[in-house]
Amino acid sequence: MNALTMPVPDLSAYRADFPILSETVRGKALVFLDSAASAQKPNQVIDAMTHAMRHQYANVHRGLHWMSERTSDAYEGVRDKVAALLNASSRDEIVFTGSSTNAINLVAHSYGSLLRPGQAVLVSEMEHHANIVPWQMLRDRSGIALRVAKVTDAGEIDLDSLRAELADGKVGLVSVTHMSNVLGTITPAAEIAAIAHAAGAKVMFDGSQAAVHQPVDVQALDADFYVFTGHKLYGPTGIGVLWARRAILEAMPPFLGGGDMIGSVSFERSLWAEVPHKFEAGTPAIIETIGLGAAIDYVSAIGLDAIRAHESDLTGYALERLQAIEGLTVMGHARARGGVISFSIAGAHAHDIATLLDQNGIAVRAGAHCAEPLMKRFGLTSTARASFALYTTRTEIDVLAETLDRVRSFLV
Amino acid sequence: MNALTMPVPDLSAYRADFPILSETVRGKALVFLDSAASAQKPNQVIDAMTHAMRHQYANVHRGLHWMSERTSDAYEGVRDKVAALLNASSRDEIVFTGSSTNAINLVAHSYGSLLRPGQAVLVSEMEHHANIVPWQMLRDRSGIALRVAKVTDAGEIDLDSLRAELADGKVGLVSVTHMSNVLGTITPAAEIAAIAHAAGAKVMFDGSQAAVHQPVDVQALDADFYVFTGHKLYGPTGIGVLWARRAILEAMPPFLGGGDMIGSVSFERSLWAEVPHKFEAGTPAIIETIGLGAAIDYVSAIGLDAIRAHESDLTGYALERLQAIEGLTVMGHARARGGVISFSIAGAHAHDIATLLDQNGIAVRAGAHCAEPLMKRFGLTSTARASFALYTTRTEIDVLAETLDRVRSFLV
Amino acid sequence: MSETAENLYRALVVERARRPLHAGEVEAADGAADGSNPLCGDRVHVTLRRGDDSRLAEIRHATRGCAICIASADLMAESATGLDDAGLSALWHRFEALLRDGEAGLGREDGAALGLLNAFADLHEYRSRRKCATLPWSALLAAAGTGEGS
Amino acid sequence: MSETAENLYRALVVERARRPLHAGEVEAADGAADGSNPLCGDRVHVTLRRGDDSRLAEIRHATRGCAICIASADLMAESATGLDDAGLSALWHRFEALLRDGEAGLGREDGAALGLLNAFADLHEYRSRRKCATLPWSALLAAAGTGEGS
Ligand SMILES: Cc1ncc(COP(=O)(O)O)c(C=O)c1O
Ligand SMILES: Cc1ncc(COP(=O)(O)O)c(C=O)c1O
Repeated sequence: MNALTMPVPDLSAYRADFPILSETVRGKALVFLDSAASAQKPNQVIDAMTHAMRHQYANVHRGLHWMSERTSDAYEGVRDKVAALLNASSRDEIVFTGSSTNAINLVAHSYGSLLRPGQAVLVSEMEHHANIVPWQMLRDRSGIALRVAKVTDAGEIDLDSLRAELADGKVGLVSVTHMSNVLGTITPAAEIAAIAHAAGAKVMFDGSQAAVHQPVDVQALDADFYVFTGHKLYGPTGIGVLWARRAILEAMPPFLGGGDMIGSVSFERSLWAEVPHKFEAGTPAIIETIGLGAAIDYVSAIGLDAIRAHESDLTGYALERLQAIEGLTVMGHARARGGVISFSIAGAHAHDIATLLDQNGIAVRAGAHCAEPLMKRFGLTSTARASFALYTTRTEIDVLAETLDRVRSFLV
Repeated sequence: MNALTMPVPDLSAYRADFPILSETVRGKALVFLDSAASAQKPNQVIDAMTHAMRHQYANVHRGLHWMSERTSDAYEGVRDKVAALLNASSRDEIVFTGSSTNAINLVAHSYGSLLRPGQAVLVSEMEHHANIVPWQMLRDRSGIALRVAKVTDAGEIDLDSLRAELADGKVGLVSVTHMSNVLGTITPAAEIAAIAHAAGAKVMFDGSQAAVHQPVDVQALDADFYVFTGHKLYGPTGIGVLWARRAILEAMPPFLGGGDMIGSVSFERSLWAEVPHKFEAGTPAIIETIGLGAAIDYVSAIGLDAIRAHESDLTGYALERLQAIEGLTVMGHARARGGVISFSIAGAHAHDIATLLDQNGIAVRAGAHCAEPLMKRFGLTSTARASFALYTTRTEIDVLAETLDRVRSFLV
Repeated sequence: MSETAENLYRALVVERARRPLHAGEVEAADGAADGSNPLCGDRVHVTLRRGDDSRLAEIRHATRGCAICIASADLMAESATGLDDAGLSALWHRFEALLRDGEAGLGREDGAALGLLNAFADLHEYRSRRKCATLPWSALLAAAGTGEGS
Repeated sequence: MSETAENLYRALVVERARRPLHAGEVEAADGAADGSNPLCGDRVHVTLRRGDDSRLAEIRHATRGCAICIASADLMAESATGLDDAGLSALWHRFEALLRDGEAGLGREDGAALGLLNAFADLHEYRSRRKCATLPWSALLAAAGTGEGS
């Protein structure tokens, strides 16, 4: 655990904002430890979406009428909120997409089309499939190479391996996670950016997990691209974000074609709109963007520093409790880590663990976590994964540990 | 107007389901005549989304736990609803996308990659930019040709022109709208499909407008692809649908890469999931898909036949009332038309008309309606457009006509 | 329309839209430029002549557009005539502020300086129409070569 | 675990998962096939020998998987031994129905025919785990060459 200067804040009062947390599952109180897959939504987000649909809704941008103007204001206002969240230097650097996956695919298609055969994209062994498959598809389409930086036994990106892959200067883009969805590892993004830039490469961070658990400052990281996804940040599904430096966005060709992304259209030729609109084709996810804005307001009011301190405390406690269970092994032991813990129990299959926990109302994930290459790296086919959010409590971790202990003696 | 065998149904009771319709704008009761841009949402849709977020939510497909299984059931259940709505022969032919625009881009990238230089895609002059720009981008990327079927003065697709463009057998895909968002024209889709197939081309219909206003049966039309967008069908933003024949989907390569669309991943090679999942990368728009399901239930309960009869009656009445206004010209006079009317008033600019209507609480659209080539075909730069929905009333059309009359004498 | 239209479409605006006083083209112009809005197809062609003191001696506009656009072009031509480049720039900034914030955002001095242009005081409530009023200005600023305008 | 685990992980399932009775490989097999689930990495290898009457005389499985998967493979091997192809097919359809609808969906005759396989009666409530139980069956049906299975 990082030494944190902040005292551990008490976030328990915020639990009441999440109606789903009062549900029971199979007759037991829900203990939701699958927030890394998707977080639950506070009333503030639900209400913002509902308010839009009940009181102030129309399609955006092209309408001259009151409802359309007001909805456009609400929609565009979220661009400012996202810019502030990431400390982007301009709101025009924020592109709304459907998800992290869509954002990474946008970059792979658009920025990827600017890379030349002979150049390479470098990822790490700990990437989510969303940050692997788009690059494989680019490789197969356009003849660039896909390189992979190794992960150490501790579950950290091996920076020597990263440097070695960059040494010949052929890597055009380094695309790595800012926090592993399997190991919880928080990667040294600023250091990676410096290494990439020194080798002439641009750098993209997959912040799908990181942006949820800690403050992110794209300028301090000296990143070139940063993506995250709304539904993990307590927002709705169907909305994600790509941030990139303005000059890069301006140099990139558009990805999808349609309404809103054009200046003018004739059959011979169309002119593109300015960034960021050039990348937002068709009717955007208006209601979901408004929901994301409410989610950003919500976490900002609590403070991402406080959320990090809370989750860091929980993670330390959970590691302690889980590692006391006989036969239980935690996957990875990175120095910097967030609230995600993958584990195995000798003699028990992850699926059986998950189902038996579920029978006790405890939701964890089991499987390869959309990160097969990482699992293979650690010689595993599946693990169980518990992940924490701002609403997770020590009591829930106690319930997890006690139940796991019973599960173990039942199965093994 | 088509002679309709159905008596005009009274849908006025359904207005109460749409809370936004009780809003006032600039001190006047809202008269919302911009539903072709995006429809308002009934309580049933709002409640379905809210219910999911409050009571039953987790990420789908990969979770073994109760919340995830139940959410997957709800999500996948909507695939059945969409299949029934379109009379698809299998639920596996339904692909969820972010919007019509995303669906058309998916086809342009994926099916487009199967077309060979020398082949062509044929659209019509009355397409929305969403059904033009993706094909231009494909043309510029891959060397296929883009051809355009003419539109008659009445505002119908010129079938002789369509046949002529198909004559050399080089057209691989005909992609045309099933209902114009500017003229209201309903195109003879079954006839167009027969013509396209006779020339060896596949056929795609942009049902963004049509699916909202009438029953659609993709098998009866003998279509190969059909797309629509949730937010125009009284559903949320951020969700659209691509239907295509299973054999075609199976032959198509995936478009976006990431989680959920793969069978297995290694750095060397990934295996794709079965259709339709092959085309659904990343966390889908879960909450929005559930909302779309509620919207489909809603319109199905009213009946799309009844909605068509209601809107047909309204459109006839509106044409009568508007054409009685001095100097007013309606754009196009197709025999088969739905509830969309574009018009100009001699001596008054469409933007001034829209703003003056807005001052009276009436929302209409003004501009080129994302269909610049069509506007150019008719020698116009912009029109005002009033569009109707199941909740539109004759009284609202009276208010429109009376206010337009005053606007005209004020401006001209 | 009366009460409600009053605020945005003031009599002066409607009047100038119907019968602009400064339409046309300056012969042997010292500067000319076009402005166009591809979204609505509106176009403004501005020509100008400078006096011996290099002040704007005559400004004409040929405008195809909405009432706001034509009236803005016409009142712009009238208000900017006689100004030097610094004066033009100052007037533009005041006008921009008026469109952004309405009268509330301006000092008394600004209000006085805007003169006839105050006819657009309510446009700030109609954000999507602002461009209609600024289009002629971007053409004028280009024609005058000040390097400003949107 | 007691009460709550009872339903899904019955004693018989846990017992067989811990100590399968039909694990291993048939020597000089008449049929063999693999089943694998790439999502969780589970694998089953089934081998079988037929008697002179062509009935299934011996079935063995080598399974790497969860408790449900191992126990399903083991109870499958036990239940299918002695059946001809028609009997195997009938048993598979009954088992499939049990996993889909639970006991409520079955007639009394089906229940009797399923025998030990009734241990999986509660799996229908855990849709995402059904594949764990059917994986060995798809391997057996392939090994028997019936052209069925998922
Ligand atoms: C005919 C037509 N096609 C396509 C679209 C694009 O729909 P979306 O913006 O939801 O992608 C629209 C609506 O904007 C439309 O009217
Ligand atoms: C690290 C990481 N990257 C990318 C993703 C993909 O996010 P989404 O499914 O919202 O596109 C996820 C989550 O699934 C993730 O954890």
